[in-house]
Amino acid sequence: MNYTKQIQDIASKLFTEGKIDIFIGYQQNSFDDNQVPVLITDPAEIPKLVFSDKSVFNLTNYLKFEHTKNKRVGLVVKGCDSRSLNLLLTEKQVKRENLYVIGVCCEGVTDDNGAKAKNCEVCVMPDPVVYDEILGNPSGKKPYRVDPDVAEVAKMPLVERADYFEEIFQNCIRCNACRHSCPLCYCSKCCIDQETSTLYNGSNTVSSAVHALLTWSMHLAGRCVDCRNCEKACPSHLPLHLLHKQNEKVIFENFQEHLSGMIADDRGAFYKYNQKDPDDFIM
Amino acid sequence: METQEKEVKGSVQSAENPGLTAPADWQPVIIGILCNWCSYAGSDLTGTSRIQYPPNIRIIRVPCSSRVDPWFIIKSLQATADGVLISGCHPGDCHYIAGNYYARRRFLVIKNLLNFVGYHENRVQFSWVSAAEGAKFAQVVAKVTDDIKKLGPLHRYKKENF
Amino acid sequence: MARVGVFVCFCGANIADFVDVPAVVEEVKKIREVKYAVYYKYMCSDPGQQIIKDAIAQYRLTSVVVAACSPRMHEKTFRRAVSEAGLNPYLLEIANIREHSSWVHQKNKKAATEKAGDLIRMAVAKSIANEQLHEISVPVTKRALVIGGGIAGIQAALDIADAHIPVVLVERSPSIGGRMAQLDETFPTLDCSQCILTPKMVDVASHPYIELIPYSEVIGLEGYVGNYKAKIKKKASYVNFSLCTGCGACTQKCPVKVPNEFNMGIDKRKAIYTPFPQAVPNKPVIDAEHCNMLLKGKCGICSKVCEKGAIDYTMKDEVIEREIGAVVVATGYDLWDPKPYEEYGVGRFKDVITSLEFERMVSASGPTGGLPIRPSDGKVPKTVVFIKCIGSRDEAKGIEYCSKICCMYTAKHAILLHHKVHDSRAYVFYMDVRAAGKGYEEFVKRAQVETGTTYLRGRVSKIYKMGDKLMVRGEDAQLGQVVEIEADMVVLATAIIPYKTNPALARLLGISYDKYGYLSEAHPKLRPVETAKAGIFLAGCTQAPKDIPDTVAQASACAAKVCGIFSGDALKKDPMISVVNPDYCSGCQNCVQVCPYQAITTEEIPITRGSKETRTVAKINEGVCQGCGSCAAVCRSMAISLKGFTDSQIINEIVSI
Amino acid sequence: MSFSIYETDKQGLTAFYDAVAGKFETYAPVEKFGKFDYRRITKIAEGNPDSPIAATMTVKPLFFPKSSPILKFQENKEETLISNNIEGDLSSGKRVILGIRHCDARGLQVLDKVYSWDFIDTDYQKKRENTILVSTRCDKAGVNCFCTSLDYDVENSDAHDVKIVNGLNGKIYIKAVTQKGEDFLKESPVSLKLAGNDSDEEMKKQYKSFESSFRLKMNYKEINEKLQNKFDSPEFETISRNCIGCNTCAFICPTCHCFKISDEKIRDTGVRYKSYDSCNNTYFTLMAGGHNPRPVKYRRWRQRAMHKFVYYKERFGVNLCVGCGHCAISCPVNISIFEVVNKVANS
Repeated sequence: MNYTKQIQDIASKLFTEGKIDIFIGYQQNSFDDNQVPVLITDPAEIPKLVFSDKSVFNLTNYLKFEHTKNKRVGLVVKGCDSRSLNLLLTEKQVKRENLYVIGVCCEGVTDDNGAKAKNCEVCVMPDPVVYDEILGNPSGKKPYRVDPDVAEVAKMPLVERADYFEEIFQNCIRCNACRHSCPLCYCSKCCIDQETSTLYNGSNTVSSAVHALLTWSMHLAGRCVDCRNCEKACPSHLPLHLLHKQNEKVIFENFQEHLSGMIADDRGAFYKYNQKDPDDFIM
Repeated sequence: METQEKEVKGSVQSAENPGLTAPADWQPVIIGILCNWCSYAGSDLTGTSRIQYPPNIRIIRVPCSSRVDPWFIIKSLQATADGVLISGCHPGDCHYIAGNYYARRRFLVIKNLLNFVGYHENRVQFSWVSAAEGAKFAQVVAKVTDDIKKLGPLHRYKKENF
Repeated sequence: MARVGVFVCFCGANIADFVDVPAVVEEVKKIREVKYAVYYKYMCSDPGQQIIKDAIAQYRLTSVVVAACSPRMHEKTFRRAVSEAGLNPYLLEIANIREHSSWVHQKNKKAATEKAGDLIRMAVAKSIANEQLHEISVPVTKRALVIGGGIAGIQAALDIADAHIPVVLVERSPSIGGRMAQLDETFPTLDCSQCILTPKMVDVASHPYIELIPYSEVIGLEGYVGNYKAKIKKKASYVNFSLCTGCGACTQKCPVKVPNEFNMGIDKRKAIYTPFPQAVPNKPVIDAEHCNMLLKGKCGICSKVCEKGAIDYTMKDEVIEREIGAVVVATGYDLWDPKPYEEYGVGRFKDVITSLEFERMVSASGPTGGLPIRPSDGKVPKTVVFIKCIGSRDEAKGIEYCSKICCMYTAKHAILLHHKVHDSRAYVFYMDVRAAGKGYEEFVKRAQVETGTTYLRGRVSKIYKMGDKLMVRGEDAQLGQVVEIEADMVVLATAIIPYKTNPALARLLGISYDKYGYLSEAHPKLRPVETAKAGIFLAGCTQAPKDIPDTVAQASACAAKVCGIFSGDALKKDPMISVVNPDYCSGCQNCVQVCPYQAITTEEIPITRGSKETRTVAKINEGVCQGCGSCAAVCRSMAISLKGFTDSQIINEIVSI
Repeated sequence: MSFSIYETDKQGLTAFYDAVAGKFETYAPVEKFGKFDYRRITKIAEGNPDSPIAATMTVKPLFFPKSSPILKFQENKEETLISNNIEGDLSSGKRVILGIRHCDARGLQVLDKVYSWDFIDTDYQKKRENTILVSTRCDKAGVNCFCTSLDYDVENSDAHDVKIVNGLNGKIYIKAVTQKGEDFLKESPVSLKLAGNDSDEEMKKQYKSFESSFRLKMNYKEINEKLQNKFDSPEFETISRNCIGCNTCAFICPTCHCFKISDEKIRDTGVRYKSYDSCNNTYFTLMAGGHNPRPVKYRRWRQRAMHKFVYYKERFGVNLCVGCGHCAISCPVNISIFEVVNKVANS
C-alpha cells in the first residue's frame, strides 16, 4: 500500500491548478519509520509527502481547526477516515466544495511494533466512502464482527470487569487528548469543560474520569468510526476503544445494523428511531 | 412496607465491591426521573389511589423522557444514588410525538455501557408508566427498590473524599 | 446569595397525619439558603397564600418552595400568588410531598418524613438555579384558514366569521357543499339535506368576513401558531368568475359528456359544468381533461355562446399566499371501494350498488328524479337487500374500525325506499345495530316497525344471479339458518375512509396522522379538536368517521378554539422552552433533526463580534417550541438548555439528596 | 564533601531493592497498559526499575498528583467549616522511589523553585523531605532525549539522593549524592560493600559512553539567548499547525505545574481539588468577562516554548525543560520541543 508517488503528483497538480490552499498528508518521522501528519501550504514541500501502511493518523481531525476552516483543503483519507469525513459533512462542519479528497483503498495499517493494527482486524469498510479520486482497488464492505477485546472483557464476571475498568479510569490523567484527537469532537466548548460539568466533576479523580469518558463515549455512540486516534493519542495507553466498540456492538445489534458514517446524511443512531426498537429492557 | 419492617440479620454486600458491606437495615437511595405527562401523572395517581410503595425513591420531574441526558444517570450514580429509575410514556403515547423513541435508543446504549464498565445491570432501570397506571408505578418502584436492596450500597466510581 | 422561603402544607390531615410536618420544617431550616420556613394547614387557601406573599416581602425571598400536593394540581395557584407578591412566578418550585410521600407511605411515618425532607431539599436546590422567566408573547395574524368546504368547513368558517374574524375557505372542487350536498334526507329527522345546507352555503358566499377560494388547494404552510403563511394553488377554471353570470348557456351547449361524479357516475355531465344546480359559487368550470378545445384545440363552443366573454382557454394555475393565524382542517371523507367483495358480485352485477349511489337515486334532484331504479334494466326494484359493514370492521378485506354512520343511513335508506316505492320490501343484513345517539334507536325501530324492514343478523356469504334477480344467500345467525333472498337490488353500506391525500396534507401542515390516514388529534379525550401542532385544528371526518351533528359540533369547537387564539393581539405562551447559546453551538444541526415540531432553524452569525465571516448556529422559534427538551438532551456541546429544566437545575436536584 | 560509593552486582542490587521495598514505603515503575508509572511495591519483582524511558511516566505525580484534595468543607446555616485533613493525602512516613531517571530528579529540583517561591506549598515540601530518590543512570539515550544539552550537569547532578550506575565492567555502583542519601545507604537493610578506588573512573567511563549515544544536541546558551528576541517569530505559527492541541505534553511533563482549582459538592459537603491543567488548553487563559489573551494555538505554543526556555530561566535561574523527551514520545503527532526551540531560535 505505497501511494507516495501518486499522492505527491495529485498534490502538485492541485497546487498548480490553484484548487487548494492547504494539503494535509503524511510525512516520515525524523527519527523512526513511523509517520506523522503534515500540513503543506507551499508546493515546495510536496516531496515530504509519503503514504504507506504507516500512515495511521486520521487526518480529518485537522478539519476542525481555525487554520483549515473555510480554506480549500486537499487531504488523504483511508476507509475509516472517510467515514468520519462523511459525518463531518453531514453535521455541516466542512463544506464539500472546499475539499479535494484522495481516497485510499486501505489494506490495513500497522501499529508501532509493525503488526497489523487491531482496528484493522475488525474493519468493516476499508474503501473510502467519500472521495474525489480513488487509489487502489476497492475490496468492498466487510461483515461486521464484534471486537474480540470487547467480547473478552464482557465475559469477565462483574466484579472483575469493574476492577479492570477502575484501573483504566485510575490511569486516566484527564489530559483530554482523546477528545482533541477525535475528528468528531469539534464542539467549540466541550460539555466536560463547561460549568455544569466542572462544578461536580472538575477534578481529575477516578469518578471524574468515569464521568468524562462515559459522557464522551455516549456522545460518540453511533458516530465513532473506529479510527482509534484517541487511543494513539492517549499518553496512558488506555484501551479506550473498549467503550466505543461496546456501544457500537449494542447499536449494530439492536438498531438495524447501524454503522456510523457509511452513507451520506446519516447522523448516527441517536438521531433517528424505529418504532420496533428493542423495548424488552423497559418495564 | 412489611418487607422493610422484617428484621434481617447480617449485612448487605455491595454487588460491585463484595468487600464492602452495609448494615442489614441499610436503605438505598433511588433517584426516579419521570416524564411530566405520563409517569409523573401516573405517580400522582398512585398517590391519590393511596397505593403504598417503598419510600426510597426520590422523584425528579422532567417534561419528557427525551429530556433525560445520559449525564443525569451517570451523575446520580456518582452522587448519593444507589440506583436510578427512569420512566416515560409508553411508545406511541409521547406527549411530544416521538420523544420517547429517541430516548429509548439512548437508554439501551447507556444501560449496556454502564453494565460493561462495572455497574450491576439492575442499578439503572427503565419503565413506561402511563398516567392511568398508578398501580403499575407502585409495582415498578417496589421491584426496583427490591432489586437495589439486593445489590447493596453502590461504592464503585462514587465521588471520592466525601 | 439565594434566599429561599419554604412553605409546608398540612393539607388538612392528608399530609400532617403521615409526615411529621413540624420536624420537616425544622430540618429544612438547617439548609443555608433557606431564610424562612413555615407550615400551615392549607397553603392553597387565601390565608395560606397570604403567608407566602407576606414572607416574600418580609424576608426578601429570591425563590419560593411550596411543599404540598402535586405541581400538576396547584402550581398555577402558587405561581399566581408569588407573582402577586412581586416575585417572578417561575421562581416557584413545588415539592410534591402529598402524592409522593404522605399518601404512599402511610405505614411508615419516619420514612415519609425523611422523604418529605429530601423532596423539599431537592426543590430548594432546584429553585436556587431557577431563572426569571417571562411569558412569551407571539403576535397574531387574525385570519383563519379553513381547508375543505363541506359541512365541517362551512360551519367552522361561519362561526369564526360571525366573530368578525376573517376566514379564508379553500375548497378543492368547484363548489362548496361537500358530501352533505349529495345526501337526500338526513337521519334521524328525515329533513332534507339540501334544504338545511344550501342556506349555509349562500351565507358563506355572501359573508363579508369569508373569502371563498373554490377549485383550489393548499400547497404549503410555513410558520407557527398566529403567524402562518399559506400557499394556495388556484386551479385554472378557464372561466373568468368575475365576468360569468352563471347563466348556464355554456353547459347546455357543450358537446362533451363525462360521467357525473356528483351523481356517482349514474348520469353524465358536460366538460364545462357546475357540479349541481345549487352550487356555490354557481359558476361553471372547464374540465381540462375532457375539454376538446383544451385537448385538441378544436371546438370553442362555450366561448362562442358566452355573451360576457368569460371563457378564457389560456388561464393558468395561480399560486396565491395568505397570512393566517390558525388553520381548521376539514377535508372530509371518501368512500371505500368495495371491489374486494367479489362474492357479492361487485363490478359484475350492475344491480349491486353502493349506498351513496342509492342516496343519489332517491334524491329528488338526483339523476333518476328521486326514484330508485335498477341500473341493469331501469325497472323499479321491489325487493332490496341492504348489507352493512362493507369494509368496516373487516380486518381481512377492509379496515378494522367501525364507520359509525352506516347503521343509521341504512335505516334511513330502508325508510326512504318505503317512501318512494310503497310496495317494496327491504332486508338488512347486519353484524350489530349501533344506534347510539339522540333519537337514533327510535329511528331504527321506526325503520323496522313502520316500514316492515326485515333485519337479519348475519353475514351474506354469496350473491348470485338467477334470471334478472339477485339471489342473496346469507345466514340468519339468530335462527341459525341459511336464508336466501330473491332481490331486485343490493345496496352495500360501504365504509368511509379518509382521502388518500390526507398523509401528504399532514406532512405539508406538519401534523401527524394514523395508520389509516386520519389526522391525529393532540389527545383522544381531552384535546380532540387540536393537533399536536399549535394553531391547527381538526373538524369532521378528516379526524375520524362521524355523523353530521358530531361534525358540526366539532367544527364549532374548532371555531371556538380559533377565536380563543385570536382573542388578544398576542398569544401568551409558557416560557419553559429551549434556548440556544450561540457561543457554544457548533452548528451540527442534530437538534433540527430530533425536534418534533420543526421549531429549530439555523441562522448565520459572525464568527467573532464585528467579523464578516459567519458560522451557522441553531435558532429556536419561540412560537413553535413546546418545551419537550429533546434538543437539549442531544446537544453535545450543551448549547441548548430547556428553561425551567436546565441541566444545572436537574443536577442540583440530583446532588442535593 | 564526598559521599560513600558502594559496589554490587545484579543479585546484590535486587537484594538491596527488595530490602528497601520491604522496609520503606517504596515506589517503582510498574507496568500497566503497556507503559510504566510509579506505584507502590513491596517486592522489586512487582516493578521494573530498569523500565525503558520511552514507556515510563514521570515521577511528578508522586509529589504533585493529577488531582489532590486540598480541603474539605461543610456548609452550615451560618458558616462554612473548613477542614484541611483529608485522609490518605499526605504521606507521613518516609518514602523511597526506585528506578527514577536523573531528568526526573532534575524536574523535581526545578519544581522546588516554584514551590518554595511566593507561596510555600507545605504539602509538596513535606513530600519532598520525606522522599529518598534512588535514580538509575541511563545506559543509552532515548531518541528524543537531550538532557546533556541543557543548563545542568547531568553527571554530577545532586537532584537525586542516591544514584545507581551500571558500570561498563559489569559492576553496579551505588553512590550517595546527598547527606540524605548517605544516611539512607548507611542504614541500608542489607550490608553493602564499599567500592574500590576505580569506581569514580568506571562511573565516568559509563557517563562518556552514555553521552556519546545522544541523537539530539544543542548549544543551550546560544538557543536561550536567541529565543529571547523571537517572541514574534512566524515559526510558531508553522509549528503549531500540526499540533492537535491535546495537552498530553503538559500533563506528562515532569516540570509542568499549572493547575486548576475545582469544587465538588454533594448536599452540603464539598471537596476542593487541585488538578492538572495545561496552557495548551484554549480556555486556560479565558478571563471572567470573556477576554482570552491566547485564543489561538500558536500563541499558546509560544507561551509553552518561551516559558520552558526563557521565562522560567529569567525568574528562577534554571531552565524549565529538563530534556527528558517525554512530550515528544507522547505527542500523537510527534512534535518535539527540541525541534521547536531550535527552529524558532534559528528562524
